[in-house]
Amino acid sequence: MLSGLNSFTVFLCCCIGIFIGLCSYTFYYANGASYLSNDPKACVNCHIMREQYDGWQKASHHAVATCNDCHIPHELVPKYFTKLKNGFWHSKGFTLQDFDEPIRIQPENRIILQKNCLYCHGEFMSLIATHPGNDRQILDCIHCHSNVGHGPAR
Amino acid sequence: KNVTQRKEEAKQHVFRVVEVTEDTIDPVTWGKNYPRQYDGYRRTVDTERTRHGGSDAFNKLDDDPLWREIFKGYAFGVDYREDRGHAYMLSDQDISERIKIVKQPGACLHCHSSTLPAYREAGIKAGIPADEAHRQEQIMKGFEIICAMPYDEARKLVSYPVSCVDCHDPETMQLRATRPAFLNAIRTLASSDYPVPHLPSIERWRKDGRKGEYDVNTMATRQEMRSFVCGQCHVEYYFKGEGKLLTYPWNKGMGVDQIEDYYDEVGFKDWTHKSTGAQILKAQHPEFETWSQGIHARSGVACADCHMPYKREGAIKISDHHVRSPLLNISNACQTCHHFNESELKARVELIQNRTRSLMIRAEEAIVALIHDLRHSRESGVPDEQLKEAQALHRKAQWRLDFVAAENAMGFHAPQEAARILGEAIDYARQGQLQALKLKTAAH
Amino acid sequence: KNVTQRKEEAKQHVFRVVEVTEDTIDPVTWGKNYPRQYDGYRRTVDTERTRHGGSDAFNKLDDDPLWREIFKGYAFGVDYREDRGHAYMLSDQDISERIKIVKQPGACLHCHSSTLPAYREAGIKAGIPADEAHRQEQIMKGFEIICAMPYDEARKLVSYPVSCVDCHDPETMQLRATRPAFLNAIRTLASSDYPVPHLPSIERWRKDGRKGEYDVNTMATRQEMRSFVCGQCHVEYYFKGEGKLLTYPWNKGMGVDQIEDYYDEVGFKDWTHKSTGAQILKAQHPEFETWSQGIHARSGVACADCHMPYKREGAIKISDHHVRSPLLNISNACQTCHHFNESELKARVELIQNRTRSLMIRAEEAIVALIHDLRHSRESGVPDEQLKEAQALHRKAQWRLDFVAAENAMGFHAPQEAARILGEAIDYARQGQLQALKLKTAAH
Ligand code: HEC
Ligand code: HEC
Ligand code: HEC
Ligand code: HEC
Ligand code: HEC
Ligand code: HEC
Ligand code: HEC
Ligand code: HEC
Ligand code: HEC
Ligand code: HEC
Ligand code: HEC
Ligand code: HEC
Ligand code: HEC
Ligand code: HEC
Ligand SMILES: [Ca+2]
Ligand SMILES: [Ca+2]
Repeated sequence: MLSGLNSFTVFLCCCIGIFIGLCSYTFYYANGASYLSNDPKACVNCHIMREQYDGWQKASHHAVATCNDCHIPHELVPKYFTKLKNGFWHSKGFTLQDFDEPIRIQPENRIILQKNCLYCHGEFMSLIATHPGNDRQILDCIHCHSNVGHGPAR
Repeated sequence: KNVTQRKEEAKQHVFRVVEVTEDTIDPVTWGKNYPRQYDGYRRTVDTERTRHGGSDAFNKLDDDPLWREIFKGYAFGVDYREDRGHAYMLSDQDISERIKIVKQPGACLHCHSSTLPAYREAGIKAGIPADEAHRQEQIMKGFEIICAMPYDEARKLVSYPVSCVDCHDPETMQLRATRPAFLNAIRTLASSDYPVPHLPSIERWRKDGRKGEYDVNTMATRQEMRSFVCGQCHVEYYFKGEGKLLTYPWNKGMGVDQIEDYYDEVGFKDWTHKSTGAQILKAQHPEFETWSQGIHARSGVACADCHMPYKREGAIKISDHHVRSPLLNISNACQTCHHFNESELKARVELIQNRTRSLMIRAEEAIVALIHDLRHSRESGVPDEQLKEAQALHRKAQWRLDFVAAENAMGFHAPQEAARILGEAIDYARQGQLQALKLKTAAH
Repeated sequence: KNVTQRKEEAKQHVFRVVEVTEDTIDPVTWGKNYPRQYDGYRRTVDTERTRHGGSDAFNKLDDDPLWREIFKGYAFGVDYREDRGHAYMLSDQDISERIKIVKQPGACLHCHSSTLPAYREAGIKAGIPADEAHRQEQIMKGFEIICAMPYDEARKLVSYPVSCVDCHDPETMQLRATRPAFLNAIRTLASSDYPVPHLPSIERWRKDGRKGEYDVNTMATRQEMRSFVCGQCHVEYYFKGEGKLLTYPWNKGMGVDQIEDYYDEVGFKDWTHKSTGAQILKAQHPEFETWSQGIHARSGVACADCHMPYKREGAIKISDHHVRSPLLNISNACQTCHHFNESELKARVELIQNRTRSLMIRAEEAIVALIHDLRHSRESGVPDEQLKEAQALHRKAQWRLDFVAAENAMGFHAPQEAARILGEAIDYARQGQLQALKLKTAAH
C-alpha cells in the first residue's frame, strides 16, 4: 500500500514535471515572453487569438486601445497577477487543447474588462452608476457594446 | 463646444440644486437637478407618425371600421385612439368618450397619473398610522380605496401624468416599482409555476426555495428594473369584484392562454357582445406580456433599451427620457446592437409588422363574419341555449385577436407568437361560423 | 498534439497528393488531398435524433397518421420518411416505395446523386461537340435527356450520392453551382422583380441595369455561394411538361404566394385528391425558399454557417463536412454568433419549433375536417361542378400546410413566416368547410 502511494506520487511528480516542461516549451516556442509586453502581437503569437487580433485591427478602438488596455487591470500588482494567471491558463489550454470553442470570456475577466471601459470612459458615464462586479446593479457595457474590441462576431 | 466646457458639464451633473422627496410629484422640481432628463421628458408632447405607431392620436375606429362591429356594445366601439406621449396620459383619459359614456372607477387613474401621494393620504385617512414605517401600507390601503371611488371624485385627487417619483427613488435615483397593482401581480407571478427565463431574479428566487415573498424592489436586477418600471402600466388588466380592485391576471402565467384560463376560471367577462350575446374579454395594451414572449426579452433586452436608449449630451451620457417609438430614433435605439443601416432596420421591422397586419386583417374578417352569422342565427330564432358553443368560440377568437391588436408594436415585440395567436383566432372564429351554420340548418 | 505539430499542420494543408478533375466523382480520391473534409463527409452515415429533426429515418406517416388522409391518392401517402445524412441519398431513393409504386423519371436523380459525368456523356451522345469549350452545353443537354428517361434506366448511369465535384471546382476548390435546374432557376429569379435583399449579387446585377444574364458562378459572393450550393437541391420543384424537365418555380418569386401564383398560372397540379377531387400541389423541402424569408438570410447567415460550421482541427479551421442538424453541434454552429449557453440556445429553437408544431397540428386538423366534409358533400350527391370553389380552397390550404411541413426545420428557418403561412392554411381550410356545408344544405 505504501509502495502504491509512492509510485503514485512518483507518477504525479512526473506528470507535473512533464506538464511544467510542456508549458515552458510552449512559453518559449510561442514567444511566451512577449506575453508580458503590451504589444498586441504578443497575443497573436498564439494563433488562437488570431480572430480577435484581426478583428481588433478593424474595430473602433484600434487606434486608441490595445488588448491589454481592455483585458488587463491598470494597477501594477493586479496587472502582473492577471497576466500570470491568464498566461498559465492560456498556455495550459493551448498545450492540452482542452478548452471549449468558441472561446468565451471568463466572468472574472469580464469584470476587469468593464473596469477598463470605465478607466477611459468613466467621466462620460458618470451620470449613470455602473457598478462593475455587482451582479444585481451592474450596467454591463457589453450588453450593448460587445463589438467595440474586435468588431462584430458576424 | 470645447473640451473645457465639456469637462465643466461632466463635473456639474451630480450637483443637486433642490431637495426632492417622496412627496415631490412636480417634475419641474426634479428637473432642476436633472435638467437633461427633464428636457427629454417634456418632449413627450411631440407628435410624429410611423407606419403602425407614433404619437398622432388618430381614431382607430375610423381607420378600420370593422372594429366598430367587433366592439359592438362596449365603450371601445365609440372611442378608441392611437396612444401618444406620456405627457398626454391624464388629459387623454379626461377627454375620452369612454370616460364620459360609462361610469368609470378611480382605478383608471393608477396608470394615467402620479398617484402616490393621493394613495398615501387616503390610506392615512382610513386609519393606517401616518409614520414613514407604514408608508407602503398607507399606499396599498389608499390604492384599494381610490380604485373603488367614482372616477370624477378620484380625479380631483391627482394632477400630474406619470412623474419622476413613479419610477425613481428620490434619494438614490435608483429605479423602483411603485404601482400597487404591479407589486401585487409580480409577486403572484413569481409564486406561480409559469416559466420566466427572461426574468432571472424570479428564477433565482424560485430555485432558492421560494423563501418569504418575492420582492421586486430588493431582488430584481437593474436590467430587469429597466422593464419592470414600464410593466407597471403597459399590461393587461381587469377590475376585480365590487371593489373595482385593479388586478393584473397573472396567477397562471403571462401567456395569452394562461390569462384566458384565469379569466375563464374566475368567470370574468368585460361585456356581452351586442350582436352575438357572447361574453367578451377586452385585451388592453399587453406590451409587457408580449415582450415577455419575444427573443429580445429572452436576450435580456429591456423596454428602456429601445424606448429610452442612452444618448450623448455633450460630454455626458444619459437616458433619453423622450419615451417614444424607437423607429423615430433607430440609431440610438437599435444600432448599438444591430450593425445594419437605418433603412435596413426599418425595413426589418416593417416586414414583421406587415406580416402581423396581414394576418390580423384575416382574423378581423373571420370574426366579423362570425358575428354576422351568429346574429343571423339568433334572429332566425335559434335559442341562446343552443348558441353557447358558438358564443364561447367568439369569446376565444376575439380575445386572441384583441390581444395582438391592443398590443402596440404590431407584432414586433414577439413576431412569431403574435402570428401564432392570430392563427388561433382565425381557427376559432371560423369554427364558430361552422357551429352557427349547423344550428341554422338544424333549426330550419 | 503540440505546438510544433500544429505549426507544421498550418503549413501542410494545401499539399495535393493526387490530381482531381471534372471527371473525378469518387470522393475517396478527393479525400486523399483533403482527408479532414473527407472524414466529415463520411460521417453523414451517422444516426442521431433531435426533437423535430435528426437523421433517424422514421416513418412520418406512422408518426402522424393524419398525413395519410392528407396525401390520399398520392405516393407520399404510402411512404414518407424523415430525411437523413447525405451518404444515404441515393440508396434511400432506391428503397423508397415512391419509386416502386409510381413510374418515376430520371429527373429524380438530379438531387440524389453525382450526375455531372452522366449528363455530359448523354449530351455528347446527343451531338454536342465533345471538347472542353462545350462542357456546359453538354451538361445542359444531357440534363434534359436524362430527366425524360425512365428512372430505372437513368439509375444505371450514376453511382455516387452528392460528391465533392458537385460543390467544388476541382482546380481551385472554390464553391460552384453545378446543378442545371438551379442554374436555370436562379437566372429566372434574378430576372423577376421579386425583392431579394438577402442576395446582394442579384440586387447589384439588377441595379446595374440587368446587363446580359445573371451568372451565379461568376457574380455571386462567396458568402452567397455558401447557401447556393445547398439551394441546388433543398428547394421546391416540379417536372415540367412531357419532357419531365426538372424546374424550380421561381418565375414570380420565392415566397409561398408567388410560387402558388406561378403554379396557378401554368395550371399545374401534382395529383387529384382521392377524397375531395381537388387538384393538389405537393410542396417539397423548400428550405432555401424558407430560409430566404428569415432573419438569418437577411443578416447574411448562410446554410453552411449553421450546417457546415468551421471547426478547428489542430492549427487550421476547416468546414465541418458532416452536414447535419445544427442542434447536434450547437457550440460550433451557433455560439460563434450567439453568446448564450448550449441549453439556452436549444431551448430557443425548441420554443420556435413548438409554436410552429402547435399551429401545424391545427392546420392538419382543419384540412382533414375539410377533406371529410368535402367527401361527404360528394357522396351526398353534390355535383363536382358546384364543389369547385371548395376544392380550390382545399388546394390553397394544403399547399400552405405542406409548404411548412415539408420544410425540414419545423419553422426555425423563418419563424414568423412559417406561422403566417399556417394561419392562412387554417383560414382557407375552414372557409372550405363553410362552403361545403352551405352546398350540402342547399342540396337537401
Ligand atoms: C499561448 C497562446 C496564447 C497567447 C499568447 C494568448 N492567449 Fe488568450 N487564450 C488562449 C487560449 C488557449 C484561450 C482559451 C482558454 C480557455 O477558455 O480556457 C484563451 C482565452 C482568452 C480569453 C478569454 C478567456 C478568458 O480567460 O477570459 C481572453 C480575453 C484572452 N485569451 C485574451 C488574451 C490576451 C489579451 C492576450 C495577450 C496579452 C492573449 N490572450 C494571449 C491562448 C493564448
Ligand atoms: C476596446 C476594448 C477591447 C480591446 C482593445 C480588445 N478587446 Fe478582447 N474583448 C473585448 C470585449 C468587450 C470582449 C467581450 C465580448 C463579448 O463577450 O461579446 C472581449 C473578449 C475577448 C476574448 C474572448 C472571446 C470573445 O470574442 O468573446 C478574447 C480571446 C479577446 N477578447 C482577445 C483580445 C485580443 C487578443 C485583443 C488584441 C488584439 C483584444 N481582445 C482587444 C474588448 C476588447
Ligand atoms: C485605453 C482607453 C480606452 C479603453 C480601455 C476603452 N475605450 Fe472606448 N474609446 C476610447 C477612446 C479614446 C474613444 C474614441 C474617442 C471618443 O469618442 O471618446 C473610444 C470610443 C468608444 C466608443 C464610441 C465608438 C464606438 O465603437 O462606438 C464606445 C461605444 C466605447 N469607446 C466603448 C468602450 C467600452 C464598452 C470599453 C470596454 C470594453 C471601452 N470603450 C474601453 C478609449 C478607451
Ligand atoms: C443599454 C445599452 C447600453 C449600455 C448598457 C451601455 N451603453 Fe454606451 N451607448 C449606448 C448608446 C445607445 C449610445 C449612443 C449614444 C449617442 O450616440 O447619442 C452609447 C454611447 C456610448 C459611448 C459614446 C459613443 C460616441 O458616439 O461617442 C461610449 C464611450 C459608451 N457608450 C461607453 C459605454 C460604457 C463604458 C458602458 C458601460 C459602463 C456603456 N457604454 C454601457 C448604449 C449603451
Ligand atoms: C428591441 C426593441 C424593443 C423592446 C425591448 C421593447 N420595444 Fe416597444 N416597440 C419597439 C418597436 C420597434 C415598436 C414599434 C414602433 C412603431 O411601430 O412605430 C414598439 C412599440 C411600442 C409601443 C407603441 C409605440 C407607439 O409608437 O405607439 C409601446 C407602448 C411599447 N412599444 C412599449 C414597450 C414596453 C412596455 C416594453 C417592455 C415591456 C417594450 N416596448 C419593449 C421596440 C421595442
Ligand atoms: C404610470 C403609467 C405608465 C408608466 C409607468 C409607463 N407608461 Fe408608457 N404610457 C402610459 C399611458 C397611459 C400612455 C398613453 C398616453 C396617451 O395616449 O395619452 C403611454 C404611452 C406610451 C408610449 C406611446 C408613445 C407614443 O408616442 O405613442 C410608449 C412608447 C410608452 N408609453 C413606453 C413606456 C416605457 C418604455 C415605459 C417605461 C420606461 C413606460 N411607458 C412607463 C402609461 C405608463
Ligand atoms: C394597467 C394600466 C392602465 C389602466 C388601469 C388604465 N389604462 Fe388607459 N392606458 C394605459 C396604457 C399603457 C395606455 C397606452 C397604450 C394604449 O393605448 O394601448 C393607455 C391608453 C389610454 C387612452 C388613450 C388611447 C385610447 O385607448 O383611446 C385612453 C383614452 C385611456 N387609456 C383611458 C383609460 C380609462 C378610461 C381607463 C379606466 C377604465 C384606463 N385607461 C385604465 C394604461 C392603463
Ligand atoms: C417611466 C419611467 C421613468 C420616469 C417617469 C422617469 N424616469 Fe428617469 N429613468 C428611467 C429609466 C428606465 C432610467 C435608466 C435607469 C438605469 O439605467 O438603470 C432612468 C434614469 C434616470 C437618471 C439616471 C441617469 C440617466 O440618464 O440614465 C436620472 C438622473 C433620471 N432618470 C431623472 C429623471 C427625472 C428628472 C424624471 C422626471 C422628469 C424622470 N427621470 C422620470 C425611467 C423613468
Ligand atoms: C441591447 C441590445 C439590443 C437592442 C437595443 C435591440 N436589439 Fe434587436 N436583437 C438583440 C438580440 C440579442 C437579438 C436576438 C438574436 C441574437 O441573439 O443575436 C435581437 C433580435 C432582433 C431581430 C430578429 C428577431 C425577430 O424578432 O425577428 C430583429 C428584427 C431586431 N432584433 C431588430 C431590432 C430593432 C428594430 C431594434 C430597435 C428598435 C432592436 N432590435 C434593438 C439585441 C438588441
Ligand atoms: C441560423 C442557422 C441556420 C441556417 C442559416 C440554416 N439552417 Fe437549416 N436548420 C437549422 C436548425 C436549427 C434546424 C433544426 C434542426 C433540428 O430540428 O434538429 C435546421 C434544419 C434543417 C434541415 C433538416 C435537418 C434535420 O435534422 O433533418 C435541413 C435539410 C436544413 N436545415 C437545410 C438548410 C438549408 C438548405 C439552408 C440554407 C438555404 C439552411 N438550412 C439554413 C439552422 C439553420
Ligand atoms: C430538387 C431536388 C430533388 C429532386 C428533384 C428530388 N429530390 Fe428527393 N430529396 C431532396 C432533398 C433535398 C431531400 C431531403 C429533404 C426532405 O426529405 O424533405 C430529399 C429526400 C428524399 C427522400 C427521403 C425522405 C422521404 O421523403 O421519404 C426520398 C425517398 C426521396 N427524396 C425520393 C425522391 C424521388 C422519388 C424523387 C423523384 C420523384 C426525388 N426524390 C426528387 C431533393 C430532391
Ligand atoms: C445534390 C443534392 C444536394 C445538395 C447539393 C445538398 N443536399 Fe442536403 N440533402 C439532399 C438529400 C437528397 C438529402 C436527404 C438524404 C436522405 O434522406 O437519404 C439531404 C439531406 C440533408 C440534411 C439532413 C441531414 C440529416 O441528418 O437529417 C441536411 C441538414 C442537409 N441536407 C443540408 C444541406 C446543406 C447545408 C447543403 C449545402 C452545404 C446541402 N444539404 C446540399 C440533397 C442535397
Ligand atoms: C454539399 C456541398 C459540398 C460537398 C458535397 C463538399 N463540400 Fe467541401 N465545402 C463546402 C462548403 C460550403 C465549403 C466552405 C467554402 C467556403 O467557406 O467558401 C467547403 C469547403 C471545402 C474546403 C476548403 C477548406 C474548408 O474546409 O473550408 C475543402 C478543402 C473541401 N471543402 C473539400 C471537400 C471534399 C474533399 C469533399 C468531398 C469529400 C467536399 N468538400 C464535398 C461544400 C461542400
Ligand atoms: C453567422 C452568424 C450566426 C449564426 C452562425 C447563427 N446566428 Fe442566429 N442570428 C444571427 C443574426 C445576425 C440574427 C438576427 C438578429 C441580429 O441582427 O442580431 C440572429 C437571430 C437569431 C434568433 C432570433 C430570431 C428568430 O428567428 O427568432 C435566434 C433564435 C437565433 N438567431 C438562433 C440561432 C441558432 C439556434 C443558431 C445555430 C443553429 C444560430 N442562430 C446561428 C446570426 C447568427
Ligand atoms: Ca402611439
Ligand atoms: Ca433529418
